[in-house]
Parts: sequence; C-alpha cells; structure tokens
Amino acid sequence: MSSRKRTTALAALGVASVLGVSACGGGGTTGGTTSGSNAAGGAQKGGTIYWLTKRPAEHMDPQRTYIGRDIFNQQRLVYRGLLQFPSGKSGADAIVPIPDVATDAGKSEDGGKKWTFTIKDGVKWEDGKPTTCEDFKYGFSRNFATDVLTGGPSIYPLNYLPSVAKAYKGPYLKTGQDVYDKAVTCNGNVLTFNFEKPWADFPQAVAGLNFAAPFRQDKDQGDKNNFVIFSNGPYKAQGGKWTKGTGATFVRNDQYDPKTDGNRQANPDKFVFTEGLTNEIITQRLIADGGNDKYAITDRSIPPAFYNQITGAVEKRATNVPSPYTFYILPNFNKMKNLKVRQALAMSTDRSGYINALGGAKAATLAKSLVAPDLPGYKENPAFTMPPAGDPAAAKKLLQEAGVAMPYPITYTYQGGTPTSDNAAAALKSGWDKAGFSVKLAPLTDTYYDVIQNPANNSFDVTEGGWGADYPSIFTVLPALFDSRINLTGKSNGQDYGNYKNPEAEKIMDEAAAAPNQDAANAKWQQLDEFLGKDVAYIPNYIQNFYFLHGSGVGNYNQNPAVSMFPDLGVISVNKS
Amino acid sequence: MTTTHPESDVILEVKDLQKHFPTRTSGIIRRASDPVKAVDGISFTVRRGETLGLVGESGCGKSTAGRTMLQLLEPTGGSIHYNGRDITGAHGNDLRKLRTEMQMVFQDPYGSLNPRQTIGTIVAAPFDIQGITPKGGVKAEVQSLMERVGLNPEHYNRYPHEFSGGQRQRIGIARAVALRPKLIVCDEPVSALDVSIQAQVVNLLEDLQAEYDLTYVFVAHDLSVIRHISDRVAVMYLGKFMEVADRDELYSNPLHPYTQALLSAVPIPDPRKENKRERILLKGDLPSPINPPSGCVFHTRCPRFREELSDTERKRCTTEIPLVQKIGDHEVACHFAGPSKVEVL
Amino acid sequence: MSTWVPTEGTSEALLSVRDLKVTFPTEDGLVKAVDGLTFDLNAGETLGIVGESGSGKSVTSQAIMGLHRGTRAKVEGSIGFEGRDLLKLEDEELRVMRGRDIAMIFQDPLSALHPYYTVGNQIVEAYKIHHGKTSKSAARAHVIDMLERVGIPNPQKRIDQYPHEFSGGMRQRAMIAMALVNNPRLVIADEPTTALDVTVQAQILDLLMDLQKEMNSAIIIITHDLGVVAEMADKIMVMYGGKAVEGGTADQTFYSAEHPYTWGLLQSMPRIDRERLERLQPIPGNPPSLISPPSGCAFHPRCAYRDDENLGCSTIVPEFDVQDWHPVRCLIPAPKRKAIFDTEIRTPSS
Amino acid sequence: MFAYIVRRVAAGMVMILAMSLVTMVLFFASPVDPARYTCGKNCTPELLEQNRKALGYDQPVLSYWVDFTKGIFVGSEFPKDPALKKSAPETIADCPAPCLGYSPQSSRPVRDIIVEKLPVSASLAIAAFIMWMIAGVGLGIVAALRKGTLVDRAIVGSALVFYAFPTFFIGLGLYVFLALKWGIVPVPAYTSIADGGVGLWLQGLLLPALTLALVYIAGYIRLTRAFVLEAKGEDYLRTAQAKGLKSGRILFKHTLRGALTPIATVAGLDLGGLLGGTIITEQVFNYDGLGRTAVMAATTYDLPVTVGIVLVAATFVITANIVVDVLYAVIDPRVKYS
Repeated sequence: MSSRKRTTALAALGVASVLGVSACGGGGTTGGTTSGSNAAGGAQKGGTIYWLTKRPAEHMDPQRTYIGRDIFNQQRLVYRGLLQFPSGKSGADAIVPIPDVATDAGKSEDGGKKWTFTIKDGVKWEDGKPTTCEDFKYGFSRNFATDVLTGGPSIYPLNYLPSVAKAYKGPYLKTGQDVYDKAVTCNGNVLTFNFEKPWADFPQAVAGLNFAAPFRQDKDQGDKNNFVIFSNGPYKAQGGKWTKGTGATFVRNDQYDPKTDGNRQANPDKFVFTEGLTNEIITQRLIADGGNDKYAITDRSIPPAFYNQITGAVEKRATNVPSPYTFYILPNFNKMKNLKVRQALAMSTDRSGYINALGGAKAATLAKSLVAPDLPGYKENPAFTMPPAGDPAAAKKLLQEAGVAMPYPITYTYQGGTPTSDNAAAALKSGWDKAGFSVKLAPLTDTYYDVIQNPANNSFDVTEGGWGADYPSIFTVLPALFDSRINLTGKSNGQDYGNYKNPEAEKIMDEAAAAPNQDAANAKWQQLDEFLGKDVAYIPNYIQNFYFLHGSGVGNYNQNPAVSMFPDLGVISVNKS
Repeated sequence: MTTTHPESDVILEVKDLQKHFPTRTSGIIRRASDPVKAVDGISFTVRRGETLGLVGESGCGKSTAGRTMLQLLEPTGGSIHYNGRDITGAHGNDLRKLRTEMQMVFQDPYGSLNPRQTIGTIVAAPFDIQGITPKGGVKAEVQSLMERVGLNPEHYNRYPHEFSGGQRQRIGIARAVALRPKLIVCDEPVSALDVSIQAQVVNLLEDLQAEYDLTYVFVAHDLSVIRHISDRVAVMYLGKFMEVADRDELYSNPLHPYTQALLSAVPIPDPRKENKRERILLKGDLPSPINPPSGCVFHTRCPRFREELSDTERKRCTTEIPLVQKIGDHEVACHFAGPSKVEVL
Repeated sequence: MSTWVPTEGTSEALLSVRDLKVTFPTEDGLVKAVDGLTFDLNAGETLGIVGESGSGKSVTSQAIMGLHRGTRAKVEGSIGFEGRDLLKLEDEELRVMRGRDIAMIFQDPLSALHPYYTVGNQIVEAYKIHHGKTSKSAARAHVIDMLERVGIPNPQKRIDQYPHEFSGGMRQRAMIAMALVNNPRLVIADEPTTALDVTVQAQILDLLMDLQKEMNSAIIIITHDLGVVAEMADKIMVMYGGKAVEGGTADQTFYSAEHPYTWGLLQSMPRIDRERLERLQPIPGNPPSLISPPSGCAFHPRCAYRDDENLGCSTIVPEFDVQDWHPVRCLIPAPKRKAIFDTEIRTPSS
Repeated sequence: MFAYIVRRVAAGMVMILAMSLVTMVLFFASPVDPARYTCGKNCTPELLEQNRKALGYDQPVLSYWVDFTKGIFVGSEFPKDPALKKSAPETIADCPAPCLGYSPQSSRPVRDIIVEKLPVSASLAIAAFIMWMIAGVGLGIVAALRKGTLVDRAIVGSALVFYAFPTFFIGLGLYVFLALKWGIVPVPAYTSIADGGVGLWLQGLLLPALTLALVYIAGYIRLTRAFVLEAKGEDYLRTAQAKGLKSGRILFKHTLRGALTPIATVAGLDLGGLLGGTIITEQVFNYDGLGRTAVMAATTYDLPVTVGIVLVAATFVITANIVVDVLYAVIDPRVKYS
C-alpha cells in the first residue's frame, strides 16, 4: 500500500512507529551507508538473510506494487526490468539508471516523446523461457486495467498516454487493443514507447517503479496474481508466491545467468521475509542478536523507548540515515488568504520542538524544503529563513503588519490519538500562540481525510502532510501536491489539502514538465519550490530518519538512495564465522 | 354466575379453578403437549374472618392454588370472585388495587426478602408501590408494624441476614399486613421454622387475624398446624379437592379414604397411643399430574378401592370422576365415602 | 432400665458415649457444638435424640461416625463401640468400621446420593468395600435382594436407575438399603423422614422398625419431631444448646417430663389428635449462642420457671446426673418439677 | 436428543447469518472509506470509484449481504463481471460453496485464508488448553485438598499474579527473557507438522501456548478449587465417607466427578472461544493465525476477511455451546434434552 493516507499518517504517528511505505527513488548528495566487515566485491556467497518487518506487503504483482521497500526488493531478487539502479553505490551515483534487461539506458527521440529499448538475449524466466519484448509490451498494457489491477502507479503511464487510456481498458477486456498496439510496439527485440507528451525522466521512472516490468501473458490471472511471483531474477519464491501476513522464502533461480546482469551480487543463497512483527519485538530480537537473528535486517526504525539500549556493540550495528520522506505543514488557502499571516505562521513554527516530540535528532532531521535532499535538482528553499525553533517575535511583527485582529484564531487539524502526535502538536501550538495566534488543536482519527480532503470543509486553518517521491524526479513531488488542475475536482482536493491554486505556479510546472532535458527541468523545479516557499504554500518540517539495526552476521550491509534508503539486497551477504 | 352481595359473609368465591402449566413435545418442531394439571377444577368459598386450611402432600397443587387465587399466577380456567366482584384475569391497575386487599406470606422467609434492602425498606414497599402515605409518615407506620409483629423497631435499618428465621417470617408478615388487607394467603408460613419458633409465628398470625379482622387461606402440609389454625379444611390430591369440612369434623370423622390415610400416617407424640394405632399405609407413588389416573385420581393408591370394593364398584372408580357430594357437613369427592374401619387418630 | 448409664467402667452396651465434646474454631470464636454428652445404647434398642436446629444432635452422630476427622473440629471424650474407643482408632481402622459396623441414613436422600451414579452402583460400592472378595455379580445379586427387602418394587430394573429417577420415598428406601447392606450393628438415622410427606414417612418408619427387628441393630434416630420418637424410640435424650437436658425412657419423657424445655416442646406443638383448646404456648426467645452460651443454665433466658434468687438459674450450671435413672439438667428440685408437670403441663394422654 | 441438536444447530445458523449482517452494517456505516486503502498513492476520484467497485462496496449493504449469503449456499465467483468473464475467464476467481467471500486485499477467497490460518490458531488453542487443563485443574485440586495451608496460598497467590498481568506482558516477558535474553528456548515461530514435523511444531508452540495457558491457569485453579471445595461439602460425599470408602476413591470417584463437570463446561466454552483465534498471543509471537489475521483485516478495512473470521469464530463458540450442553447430558444423567 502507499496511499497518501498512509504516507501522511507518518507525520502523525511519528517517526518511531512509521511505516516504511511510499515509492521512492532518491538521489543527490547525502545518504548512503555501508557497514559490515566485508567490503563490496569481496563478499562471501551463501547463507540466509532474514528480513524482519511489521507491515505486510500488499502486492507482489509488479504493476500493482507502489511501496518503495517492495519495489526494490522485487527488483533486486525476482523482477528484472528494462533498467535498474546500481547496487551498493551512494549519493547521486546511486540513482543513475543503468541497463538491466535492456541493452542500454534507452534512447529518446522527439523531445522525449519516443523511447526505444533493445531487449537482451539470455534473460530467462524461472521456467527457462526467454524474457521477450512481447513480455514487456504485455506487462506495460496491464497498467490500463485499472478496474482489475488496483493500487499501482498506473497514473504515470496513463498521464503520458491520455488518449490510449480513454480507449484501452487493459489486456483483459481488450477493447481498444489496436490503439495500444500503436502506442507501444515490438519490432523483434526492439521495444518502442510512443508517448503523447515528452517524458524526459522516463528512465528514472522505469528504474524507480515496476510499472514497466515484463509480464508473461500465459501466467496472467488478473487479481488472482496479486501475490504470485514469477521470477526472471536471481532468486525465486518458494511455492511461487508470497503469503500475506507471513512473508516468503526466496531461493536461487537456476535459470538466472549473472552474465546478463553484472549489477546484482546475489550473495546469500536464501532470503526469508517475516512480516507482521511488532517494532518492539524486531528491535529486541536484533539487540539480542541470537540464533538466526544474527543474519537479520529490517526496515523498521528503533522506537525511541529503546534509544538508551543502543550502546557499545549494539550501536555498531545501528544505522541512522535520513529517509526519502519529508513532512510539511500547510495552511488552508480557503481560509488563510493573507500572505503576511502565512508568513507569520511559518516564522513561528517550532520545528525543533516538533522533532523533540518525535524522539529528537535520531528520529528526524530538520527539513529545508519539501523536496528531499537526495532528489536530483534539490536545493534548500531560500524562502524559509526562520530558525528551527521559530522566531515568535518576528512573527508577531508580521502579524501586526498583516493588520489582523490579535490573537488570530486558527485551528490546527492533525491525525491524533497517540501521545507522540499530541505532544508534537502541542509544540506547534506553543510557538504559534507566542506569536499572537490563538491555536485550537483538533486531533482527528478515522475522519481525518474526510476533513482535510473535503474542499468544502473549512473547519481547519492549518494541517500537515508527508510525501516521498515516486521516482527520482521533483515532478513526482511538487505538482502532485500543488497542481490544482490534477488535485481539485470539486468532490475532493486530492493531495492539495490546502486547496492551493495559483496559475503562476502552474505555469512554472508546465515549463518544467516540458523541459527537453533534466538540467533545464531541475532549474524550473527550483524556481517553483522557491515560489511556493514565498507564497507559504507549505512549511518544511522534518525528514524522517531511518534508524535500523542489523544482525552481527550480516555482511555488505548498505542503505542507499537507489533502494529508498532501505537495506540493499543487491549487495548484502552473510558473514560466515 | 352467581353474584354475592358485597356485604355477605363470603369474601372469596372460587369456581372450577384450573391452573395448567404447558409442556412441549420433543422432536424437531416442538408442539404443545399435555399440560401439567397442577390445579384441576377446584371450587370453594372463603367466609369473612375464617381460616381455610389447604392441606395435601407435595405436588398436590395447594401452593399453586394459593397463588392462582391471588392472581399471582394467571388461572387457566374457572373464576374467582372477591367480595362479589369477578377478579379473574385482573391486571394492571385493577390488580394493583386488589393487592391492597389481598396479600401473601411465603414459606421461605429468607428467599422472599431482598437481601440488599433494609427491613424498613422491605416493610415500606407496599406503601411505595401503592403510592400511599399512612398517617404519621411511612417510617413511623413501619416501626409500629414492626413492633406489632414482635420486632424491635430500632432494627429498622438492618438487613435480612441479621435476623433469625422466625424474625424474618415476622418481617414477611409485617409486609403482608402493612396495607391492612382483608385476605392473606399464607403459603407454608411455618414449615421452615423450629418447633418452638413455629408456635410463636402461629400465635402471631392468630392475634393479627383477630385484631385486623383478617381472613386466611392457610396452605400447609403439616396436618397438626392445619388443625390448630383452620376453621375449615380442604384436603387436596393431584390438583383436586378430596374432602372439605369443618376442622374438628374432618379430623374426627374423615370420610374420604385419602383423608383417612393422611391422618393415620401422622405420628402422634404419645408413645402409648402410638403403639396402639393401626396405620393405613398408601402403596406406591404419586401419579404424574400430566397423565392423572382416569376416573377418581386417587383410585390407584386407594386402600378402600384395593381392599373393600367389588369389581363392579372398582369399575366405577376407574371410569367415573367422582363429583363432590355433601355428606353431613362434609363435601367429599368419593363414590364410596364413609368412615374408616380403623380409628385414624 | 436402671440408671441413665451404669457406673464407671461397667458398661457392656454396644455404644457407650462418655463426656463427648465437639468444638469448631470459627472467626467469631469457639463453637461448642456438643458439650459433654454421655449415653449408652444396647443392641436392638432405639435411642431418639430430640432437639431443635443447633442443639448438637447431628454433630453427635457425625462424631460417632468419625466424620469430623481431617476437619478443624476437635472431638474429645470417648465413644466406646463394642469395647473399643472409636476416638482412639487409626483412620484406617475406623474407615473399615464405617458402613460395616456403623451405618448412617441421612435426611435428604436426593443430596445424599451421588447424582451421577446409579443407585445400584452406589450400593454395590458400599457392599464391595467391605466384602472385597465377593464377585461383582454376587454383590449385585445381594443388592437386588436388599432393594427388595426395603420394598423397592422391580429391583432388577431399579438397580440401574439414577437417584433422580426415584421418588422421594423410594430414594430413602434405597438409602436405607445402602445403610443396611452390610448388616451394621448400629444405624444412625439423622432426620430420616423430615424431607418426606407424611404418608411416605409412615412407610419409612415402619420399614426401619421391621428391619431393626430382623437384624437386631441398634438405632439412633435424630429428629425434631416428637411424634417420630414417640413411635420409634425406646429411650429419648432431649438436647438443648449442645447438652443433654433430659434423658429417659420414652414413657418417662412423654408422661413425666421434668425439664422445662421438654415441657416447652410438648406445649408448643399443635396436636393433630386433639380438638383445639387454646393458644399454643411457644417457648419465648431464640435458641442460645453456642459460642457464648448464657451463664448458669443455658435455658434460663427462655425458662418460665426460672428462679434466679433462690435457685441461681442464671449463675449455677445445672448438672446432668448420668447415674440417675431419669437425669434432668435443671436446678428446680425434683419434687417441684413433678408437681409442675402434673398441674400445669398438659399430659399427652389427657 | 437428536431433535434438540437439530434445533440448536438451526438456531445457531440463523444467528451466524444475523451476525454477518450486523458486521456488514457496522462496516458500511463506518465513516472510513475502505477504497482509500486499496487505491494506492496518487489516487484520483475516478480510481477511488473503481477501487470501490472492485471491492464490491458500491452496492447497498443489504444486497452485499444477500450476495454473501447466497455464496455460502451456492458458491460465487469474483469479480462478478460478465464481460470480463467472457474475455478473460482466467482472471475470475471461482469460490465454490460454502463461499465466505473474496478478499480483494489478499486476492483470494476468504475460505482459503481461513483454512490456511485455522491450524495455527487451533494448534495454539489446543496446546494451551492441554497445558492449562493439566496444570490448572491439577493445582486447583491440590489447593482445595490443602485448603488453608501454605501450599494452598502459594498456588492461589502465584496464579493471581499471572491473572493480574495482561497477556501482552506475560507473552512479551516470556519472549524477551526465555527466548531472546537467556536463550533457554528458540525464538518461537510457527512450523506446521507438514513442514517441520511434530517436534518443531511443538517447539514453536511452547512459549505462545504457555503464555495463553498462564492466563487461563489462574482461572482454572480458582474454579477447580472452588468446585472441589463445594463438592466436598456435598451430602453425597458424607455418604461416601460413611460407607467406609477409602479417601482416594472418595476423591476420584465421588468428589471429582461432581466438581469437574462444571469445569468441563467452562473449558469447552473457553476452547471454543479460542479456536477462532487468540489476538494478543498471536500478535506477540507473530503467529499467523485467525486472531492476528482478523486484527490485520480490521485495520486495513478488509471486510470479507473480517466477516469470515467473525463467522468462523462464532461458529466455534456456538458449536462449543452445543457440544458442551450435549456433553453435560452425557456426564450428568439428570440432564435430559427433548
């Protein structure tokens, strides 16, 4: 799963209990961590790695998978696509797409509208049949069956093929098949995508998501396939499927030929995934480091209650890195129409108080933009100059300049119900109150999204959100949250909870999307971010940190932006003592 | 239906009273089957100021009869006239008003008192239910009642468990007489008490009867107590009256073979007399009230039927239900009523 | 009958109880349930113990059976049975005697029989435990015979029925069959007919007397019903507050009763065989506390004839002279007691 | 008796159908839109509508229930889309009777999920049941026989300690100390007999079953103790003693037969309740049984799985009730059903 609901819930639940969800690429300059006694390259082969987690995987169907963790685990173990991100690299190097089943990183023509890939020979499915161009074409067609295959990131292919989407309902109903056959073609082993608008970062999208993964038509059973795993990668699932609530065991796929790859190290013989554990149990097991837990890894952060136990030898097995998820505070533009008032709000936002409530520096890092630092084109947003704890005095001045009656009453609506979320909200209230606001806290539980996604509901002045990029492009961040044309439909405000609607901002978005190359696009995105900052469309709050433990027998342990800062299974190994 | 003038000396007139409890068949769909005929057609009158004793062995229907005549159980058939007024099937407000005039004293003095209520509350309950405030207030009235039945009025705030069995029965009596009823049905009021205490309660009931001009229907299995307290006695067997007569007449000259057997079975606290007595022993067990014997319900155990009758006479007993006939001052339901051949007492 | 019990050491009675005391510790204090009881019982004889609830009559029977062993009750004195003191026996020695030499009939046969086992099962068990070598079929045949003797019709069928399938009277018959199955020398019947209807009571009492004649057993019948003892007992012991207050033959007790409590019992009972004369004469007040009994004579607070000044009823504890032929625990001089009985107490035969 | 059982079973079935309706009505009345949970991240109103349709929540609750009930008796198929069935029959999931619905979140018929998870819950329940019956009843008898002594107080007291602690704490305590910190037992994980043999199956069951048993033991000690003490006061025991029976026979034949009958009743009902899943224990030990699945289904708004488990659990409880009542008639000859 990776609904915005869950993503935003992160903010409310706090870092410690947050679910590692939401698709993401990453990139840029920060993250990346490697530990373990074996350096990459010299890793031992064999052994079993145990992945312990809480949140069950919701899909194993590549076209339906939208959770970063699951996308990259699928890519590293079982699903080989056209392109991939390199294993074990750090920083910006980690998110440069490299060929996988394609012979190269793709060629674009027509200003990014036409993309062609050539399919390698020798990449076989687990039953020994070759992975063909037709498999890719068929896999891509499944994105259009939105009524059968729910939950996936089909919005991207549909966005770039709007007229196909109108005519074609996927490979099951087959209506409009001819239209699709023109948009995506196979000529021998050459696969061509004919998009209706330029898609400059298509390679990033292909490597960062699995919507373009190949799929065997003879194996397709629609929804029934959801947890079936049919591999063309180095491993295959025992029993051919994932068991929801339990997990799965992956063993080596004898049809995999490493010579066709060169990226996945595929060191362990076996991967065992166990889902449904609690964060506390995972942490306790990893601290204890007994039995098979010596070879265990996780995607669950250490809860703050355990921070004082992470010392000595245990501390050496802990990693703390910023995740790709950024959390922000946003004013409701239906209510807070005065720019000065919004500026005063931003100026008095006590972000360090908020982070302390979450568990401090180990739990979260101060955000300087809604855009995550790993994304290509990231730049600190120059509009946000306020100190981490806010400046109530300066804010008060701004409020006075705004000429509004003080105290200025506002309602802060957040997803509450936990002590952590309530403490965090209290920290915000205290800062804002000092500046001359009069803050009413409105914690909501089940009805949270009914309130903040309802454009007619003006009960709140301020709320919060959280977001991670779907693939390494700011396109998947800012327009998704602030483009009124895709969000505001009358019935719902989509992800634009603040009902932000600004033609000037949208013009910049269009220019960025139409940019012929990534550098040009990134310059435009930076301009957009600054514009949004000046307009106080959002206030960057914090970046959630990943604070993971791993077992003492794990070698080549690496978290990097290529895999959304989760443990990279492409390089991991077992240290045999 | 004859109506009696309110001023007449008949306070209660019961005609052909029936109380049947339904039973169901076994089987997947359960249909109603033959009912338990706990009370099966009894008729009698109770005169103002008298005590009518209702006696019989367990299962004869005497308690059910007592409850049905007070409308604590809804009668299956027959009619009940109180002071000439037909009260059969009275409910709601009518019934509530009737309760001011008709009350009940129960056997188990502990079971019929709410253990979480104080004595004051229990005795005051009739006033609350009827919405009556006596002169001088409820508390004063209750305390005077307590005093009257031989309880210490200072114990007003105590709970039932703090009292002995005899005292609890006094509480039950105080509650019953609180509204100055005209008629009280006493259901085995002394059978749970020790001998010495039993006499205290019997005396109290007699005193109250004289003082408040009460009429009693006294239900008991103890023939000695019944003889002591009753003016007239009705003997019940399997839901029917066997014999009704004035007290001393019934005990000294019982005409029904069942009455005779019953009386002869009671041991007398007099060894010499006891050694000389000859018992009329009943054979076998009480038949089921679901399928009572045909004809006379007593014939299966009747010593006279067994020992004294000819085959043709027996045929009559097994086929013909005996009607109540008047013999002297007795009303007897027996085809062959008559004095016993042995002295029963 | 001579004295209540013979002089010390000369008793040749089947059962010879001397100064029996049973006490139970409770939260409120020590309950003296039985306080110094002495009596004898010969084979073929019936002793009626009469008293109200709390008088100690049932505790006495349980003490004889040794049923207080293993509980917090303390039993003192001696219980001689065929020359052996039951209180000094080992548990196992006493167990072997239970049911074989001394048997018991309880008040409520429904609760006294195990609801989950057939009547036959329970009686066969009672027989087999003391006749280990008897085969199952022989034991069963014996039990069927026994059921027949106690007047249970169709015993071959009834033996395999459960207690709840028996009527009250039949259950008590079965209970009697169980008690008598081993031909015990002594049968203790604790209120054996209280739960039964009069007509059934008559049957059961008749049965007990017949069987006693047949087996020459001694019977202790415990009851509150003077009618029952009048019918059954050769001698009677009236108990009050854990103590015997009057002991004697049945005639002595009914026709020349000397204790005011016995008088009270006789006076307070309504009589079936008599026309109603006047009000009942109840014994005023309530039974005494067994934890802190009244000082002096335990009955004095309820006694109509007490004389504190001259006799010291409230201070002096009256004796029960077991060497007397009609012992009475009363401070009123004997001639005066006789005079009161003759003039004020309605005699049963009057 | 047969007629009685037929009547009870019929009444139970009606109750189960009524429960399914109540569960669905409550679910449909909830303000939460379950389609949001399946829609994915960049969800649009159109996608949301498609999701709702795929989930089957676009119809009124009553027709949803009628569909469901029909499925129980005649089976069903998912999705119910004739066009799709015609063009791509391989995508239609067949769900033969008794069909308990299809979980779109798990992409499989609910019955398959239950068949998969039930052995886990049942293993746990039965293992715990055996533990607590042996320990609870045994200690209860000892406590009753030694009433008032130090032994009695020690047994009742220590039982109370476990009784006072929430299951979660007991489970976590056992898990962390016995398995993780001290390593006395292996980290518990469920292994089916088919996968790991009886040995591994039992090994995996040890801690979770112990946790569950500890919670129940206290109750059974108290219950057994009370019933044995009550039975000891019964007149029929005095009779048994008066017959001259040996104490062992009195205890085993006469005392326990009466005392353990009500225990059997309670035990049957408790076991019936547990077979439907043990939420906390399964969660603490990550046992993928019905209890944990039910919680997961409830938190992800997976109605079919929720309803399915509710019904299975209810069936166990109702069946246990019937079995216990019938058993009662077997144990106690006084009880007769007609």
